[in-house]
Amino acid sequence: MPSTLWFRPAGLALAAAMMLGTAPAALLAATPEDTLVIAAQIDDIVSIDPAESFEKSGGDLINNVYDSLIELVPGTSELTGGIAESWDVAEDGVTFTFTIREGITFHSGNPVRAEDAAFSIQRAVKLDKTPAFILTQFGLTPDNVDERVTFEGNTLTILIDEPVAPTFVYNCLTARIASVVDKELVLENEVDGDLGYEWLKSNSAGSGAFRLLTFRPNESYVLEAAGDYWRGDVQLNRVFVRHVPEPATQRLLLERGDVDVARDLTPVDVEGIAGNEALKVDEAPAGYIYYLALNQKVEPLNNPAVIEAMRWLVDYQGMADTFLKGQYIPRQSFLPTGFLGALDETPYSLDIEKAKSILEEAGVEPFTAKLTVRNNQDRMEIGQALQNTFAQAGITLNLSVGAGAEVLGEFRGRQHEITLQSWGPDYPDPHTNASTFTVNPDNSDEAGLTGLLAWRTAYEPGELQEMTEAAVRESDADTRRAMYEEIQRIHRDTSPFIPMFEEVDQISMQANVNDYHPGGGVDAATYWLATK
Amino acid sequence: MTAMMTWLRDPNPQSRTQARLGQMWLGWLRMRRNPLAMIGLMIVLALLLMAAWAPLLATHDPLTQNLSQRLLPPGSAGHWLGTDEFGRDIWSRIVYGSRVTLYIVGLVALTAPAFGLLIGTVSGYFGGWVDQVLMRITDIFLAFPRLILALALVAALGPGVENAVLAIALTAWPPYARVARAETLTVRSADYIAAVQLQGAGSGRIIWGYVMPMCLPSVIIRVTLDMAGVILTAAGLGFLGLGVQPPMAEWGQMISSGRKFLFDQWWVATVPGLAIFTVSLGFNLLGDGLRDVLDPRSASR
Amino acid sequence: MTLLSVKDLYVTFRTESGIVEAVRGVSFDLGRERLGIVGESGSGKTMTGRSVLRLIRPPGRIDAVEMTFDGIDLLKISERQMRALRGKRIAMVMQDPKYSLNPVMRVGEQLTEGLRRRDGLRGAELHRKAIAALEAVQIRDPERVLRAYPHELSGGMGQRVMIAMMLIPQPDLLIADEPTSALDVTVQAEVLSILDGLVRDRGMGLIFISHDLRLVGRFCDRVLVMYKGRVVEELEAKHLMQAQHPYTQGLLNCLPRIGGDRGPLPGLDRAAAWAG
Amino acid sequence: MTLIPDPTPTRRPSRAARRARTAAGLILSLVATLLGLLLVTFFIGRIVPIDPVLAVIGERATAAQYAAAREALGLDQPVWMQFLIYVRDALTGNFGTSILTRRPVMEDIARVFPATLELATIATIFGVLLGIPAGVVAATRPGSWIDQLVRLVGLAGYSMPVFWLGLMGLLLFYGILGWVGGPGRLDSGYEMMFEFDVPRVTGMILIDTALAGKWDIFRNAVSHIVLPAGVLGYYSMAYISRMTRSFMMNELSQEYITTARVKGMPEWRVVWVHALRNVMVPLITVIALSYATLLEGSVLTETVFAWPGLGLYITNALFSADMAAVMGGTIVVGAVFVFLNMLSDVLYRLVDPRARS
Repeated sequence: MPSTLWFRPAGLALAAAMMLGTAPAALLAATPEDTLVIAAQIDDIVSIDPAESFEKSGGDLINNVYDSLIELVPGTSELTGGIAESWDVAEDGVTFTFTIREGITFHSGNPVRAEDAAFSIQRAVKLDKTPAFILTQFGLTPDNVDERVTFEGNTLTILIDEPVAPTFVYNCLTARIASVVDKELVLENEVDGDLGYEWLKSNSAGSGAFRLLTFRPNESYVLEAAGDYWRGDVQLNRVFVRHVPEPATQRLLLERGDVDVARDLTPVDVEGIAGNEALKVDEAPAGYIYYLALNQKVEPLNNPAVIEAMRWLVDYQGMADTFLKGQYIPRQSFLPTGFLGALDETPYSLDIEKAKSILEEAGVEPFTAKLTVRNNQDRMEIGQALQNTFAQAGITLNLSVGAGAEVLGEFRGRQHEITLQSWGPDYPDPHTNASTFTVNPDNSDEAGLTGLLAWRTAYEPGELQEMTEAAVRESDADTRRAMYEEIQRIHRDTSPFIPMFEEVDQISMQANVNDYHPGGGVDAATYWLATK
Repeated sequence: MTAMMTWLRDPNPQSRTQARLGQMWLGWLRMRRNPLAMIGLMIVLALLLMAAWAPLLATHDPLTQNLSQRLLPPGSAGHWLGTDEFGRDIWSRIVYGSRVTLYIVGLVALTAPAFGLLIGTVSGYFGGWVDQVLMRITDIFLAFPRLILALALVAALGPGVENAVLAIALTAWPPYARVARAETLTVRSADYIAAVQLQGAGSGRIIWGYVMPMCLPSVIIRVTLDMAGVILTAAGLGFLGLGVQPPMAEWGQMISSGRKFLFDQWWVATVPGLAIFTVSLGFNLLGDGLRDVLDPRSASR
Repeated sequence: MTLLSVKDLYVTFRTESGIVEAVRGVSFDLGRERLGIVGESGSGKTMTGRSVLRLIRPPGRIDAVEMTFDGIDLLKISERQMRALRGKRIAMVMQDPKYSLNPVMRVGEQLTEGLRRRDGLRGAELHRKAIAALEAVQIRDPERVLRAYPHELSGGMGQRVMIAMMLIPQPDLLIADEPTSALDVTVQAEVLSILDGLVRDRGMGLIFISHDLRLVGRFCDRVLVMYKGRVVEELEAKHLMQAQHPYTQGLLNCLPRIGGDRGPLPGLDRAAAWAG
Repeated sequence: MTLIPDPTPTRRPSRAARRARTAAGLILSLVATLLGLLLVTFFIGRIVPIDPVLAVIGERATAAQYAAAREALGLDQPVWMQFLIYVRDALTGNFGTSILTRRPVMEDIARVFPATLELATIATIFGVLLGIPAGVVAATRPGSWIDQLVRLVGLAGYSMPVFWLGLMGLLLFYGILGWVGGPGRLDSGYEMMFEFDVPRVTGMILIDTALAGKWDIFRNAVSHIVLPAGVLGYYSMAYISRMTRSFMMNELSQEYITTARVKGMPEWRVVWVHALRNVMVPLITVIALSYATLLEGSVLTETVFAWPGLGLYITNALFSADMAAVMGGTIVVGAVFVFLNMLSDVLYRLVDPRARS
């Protein structure tokens, strides 16, 4: 028995109190019968305009308010009809046609037409907001988009600049930027030729299962079932998403029955509610890859031996089993689970001796480097764990913690030494990650290719770049898969990127909530199937 | 000893020194009768000793991680206050954290009053438009939401212990300036200042050599009373991740990282919280006792 | 007959530097007469006056062999019974109306507080009594004064209000603690004559505390001279000039006389033995 | 963070200064202070190393998109020009558009401020109702156990990190005992009812629901505000009780107190009527000051309790480099400080007859 019994009473009272917390207490708040109440961190929402929205939480909203040309079967990465009921590509490999489903209406009552679909794509390209690259990578520009995206009757035609794997195009069209907006309603609210940009910041013009009732940035939004939905019956009348920043608070709300779903519980909280019969936890891959990027302009980080040694200095399994438990799984390649060509192998593990001998052989003296991380609990903890293991091989890491935009600014400006970053796919096609991790046409500072991770960390991908460009044109799925597998293996072993984890979404909810699809790494959340 | 005490308690002191020492002795007696102030004194002394003897008191290295020993409850073998999410010994981190706390408190206690003293004495000594301008600036800083200003400053300067100190100091100086100015106004017209002026001393020398020393005592009293506030502000900055950077142990930051374990591993956040509470209570009790002793207006009533 | 009898009164305070005795063994008797207590500041005269009302607050403490008022043992009765005596039967006028009147209460409210709370008077009756009390101290504009705040009154006016307030319940004993020393010289005489008249008319006992020996001599029947907490001399006012004690003589000599020599006033001789 | 208002209320101008102040002088100092606030906030906003453009465009943006967003934010202008534009706009009540919410900052503040006002008001009411009696009782028995207790409770309040106390309270009273409502201003169900069934008049839920007669929402709102207001109120109480004690000690040694005792007034009346009325005079400034401090102290409390008020708004903005919002919020808080100072001046005149003439 430890010699510290005297400390017990104080702790005991608190501990006893904690245990009581799991027992049903008198004052249980209940959520309204017909409403799904979700506690989530939604302060990342910058925009709710499909042409601009690019963050996770905004995607959930847009996915339920708008329909896109092509949809994913909820919970999978399988393509299914959206606004377009069928699609095809011509022999030339660049002319894509889409047949628009008849009989669907927008929330305004206007029918959904090919004209609306064409307008939506033209609008997104012309506004040229951040996610526009998903469309512009096919050669669409604000100047040519009116000619290349056309409609006739219920047929939409998109002409791209060069042949690529057709599934690549279709995958891109499931992205939220391809959501179809109500052309007439939007143009009614146009100010100074802004294509309804101001108006769509706080209003919606979709045909999805729900209409947007209220949106209070950083506080909440409420969706209301729009009526007959062409994909099936909407089960719950309302969805109420509350911004709750603290995971601990989300857990309290969930335990007290004040919310149906909590999106952001920490591993500790998930473990804490494990014994609670009234609650359950669903898991889905979140799609985010956590990686280290070593700036190749900085000595000795550009020494292959150093990079190699560092791969052996990360305690992948140790972290995943302890403070990251359940929410991060080791992943040592850049494609997340479920993507074409995704690799599950994890050849690297913590091996300090091996790392030391690699450094010794290469004649690398002990050195100090700066590790930049975002001021976020998980990342700071990963940073501290790295600090610990790196130190054992003589690499001193100084942690530099900053706000998201600050850390990002440093990375984009190529000012970092080592930075801990995460990357989520933009559309369910392997090219989304391959194109940024392995493509860097001009490694000079002046090039300013800030959108490319390879450029940001000054990495010259060499042959990998051609391999990626070839892979995106390959139309045979099996060949394409093998190409991505090879690209990832080379990248894993030679690039200055050290992929470490893939994030897993743990969604905690009341036991009576069913068919809530969080979307995972590929898609956004689907509310309309949920019941309770 | 008795002779010494009689000398100290002599109601008719023979010299300034005797009078002053006698006053201090009386103050000490008065404070010794205040049990709360004595508790405060003991807490502060304990903090000083803890910081000085940290390597002896700590049972583990505060930085060494051991993921297999993480989140052990208090009373576990070898970790009587338990371990944190990296398996680091909480007691050792608390012990080393006291150094950081003292460091911050010490630096703020040196910088903010110094700046306030400068502004206050210059303002009070010159009067006129200098006074107007400086006091207007002081007013602006007083009208500022201090906490928000400190947050914004650290956000601007970047997180880190020196920047946290700077931010706290920059928001804490105006009251000292006020106190110093008030003192200066009473000193300014004194004959001996006039005498020094007649000897041709420059304003700088007069302020530095004659005015500032007169203002020091009242400023120092204010500083003692403000200590606990500084500790809490520093902890708050640490809590928001704007203070000391990991892996160094700082109490506010320890609470912040223990926050997510609050429900299941309560000790990770509770223990540093108690440490902050105890230490700032100690400073508050001591400061309160000192105020009773040093401020004749509130004394013995 | 004896109204107040004090024997061997001690007032002590505990402080850090030990016990301080403010009053040390003071004894006197008082009938319905006017007794003056004279002494320099710190001589214990005010403490003596206040102990009669048991107004010494902790850490101060009152001890006496006897302290009776009209047959009531002031040392034994409860605080409640004491409260019944205060104001109703023993009253006190203090030095400076600027401090002794509540600055944020209208004069009327302060004046009638006792009438309302003790006697339950309300309305017209209350008003009439208040006016009468102010008229009794020769205030010409009582209506205005009732509505005024203390700071709106002159010193002399304030002290008249104070006197009126204290005399409303017709007390048997009035303690006047330096009632005029904060006032202008011209007003002093007026206030004194009002006080004099009222005390005479109503036949109450008066303890007149002052540092001004001549004034006391003019105004009182008997005089106690105090020094360092002790009574050093007690004598009839009319025999003041024949005072025996050197301290009393010293006090008398301090006073400048019109037509007297213009040399420096003699300082007070203080022999430690007097205090012994 | 520190909720300790200055023990010596240096923010309070001297009595002489008060008298000397004319209306014009007041307005002038108000303008000067606000301009100073504008300048300091603007300066801080400029030196923040966080790039606001990145907060708008996110990770994927190309260099061209970056440049376009930068221009849209007016960040391509020289700094002094930006300041002039900022001041000009601020004078017309336009503090720019928040990057985070994409709405005019003034609109945002008008929306979130009532929540903070409601919280700080209830907290101040707590602080006053508990702090004044505690301070008075302590002053009447200096050195007694009750005095020591009041002192200890007050000092404990001065020594506790507010975020800590808030978390503990939430855990105990909501998580374990279930006596109060949880984070946020209402339970989810009631929040939707409030959103759709209650007309917004003041933005303060307690008042709006009372006006609309929606007593079930009102009750729920009460259960939610009790804890955060209690936590903030504790700090307010600590401050008010200490100041009350010290003012009361001072008043109790005044001669008019003796007068009241001589008149035979019972002790409770001496203390609670005669002395307290005088104590209220300086106490008004203290209460105004503590109210202002609570507005500021709500920053961390609102974070812990997910209270959608100004404090939370400013903190969020700060961490996203949303400087327009930070500056707007800071200036509003600063203006409220100045306003409360003026208000306490006016109230002071009402309570103290000496200041009136």
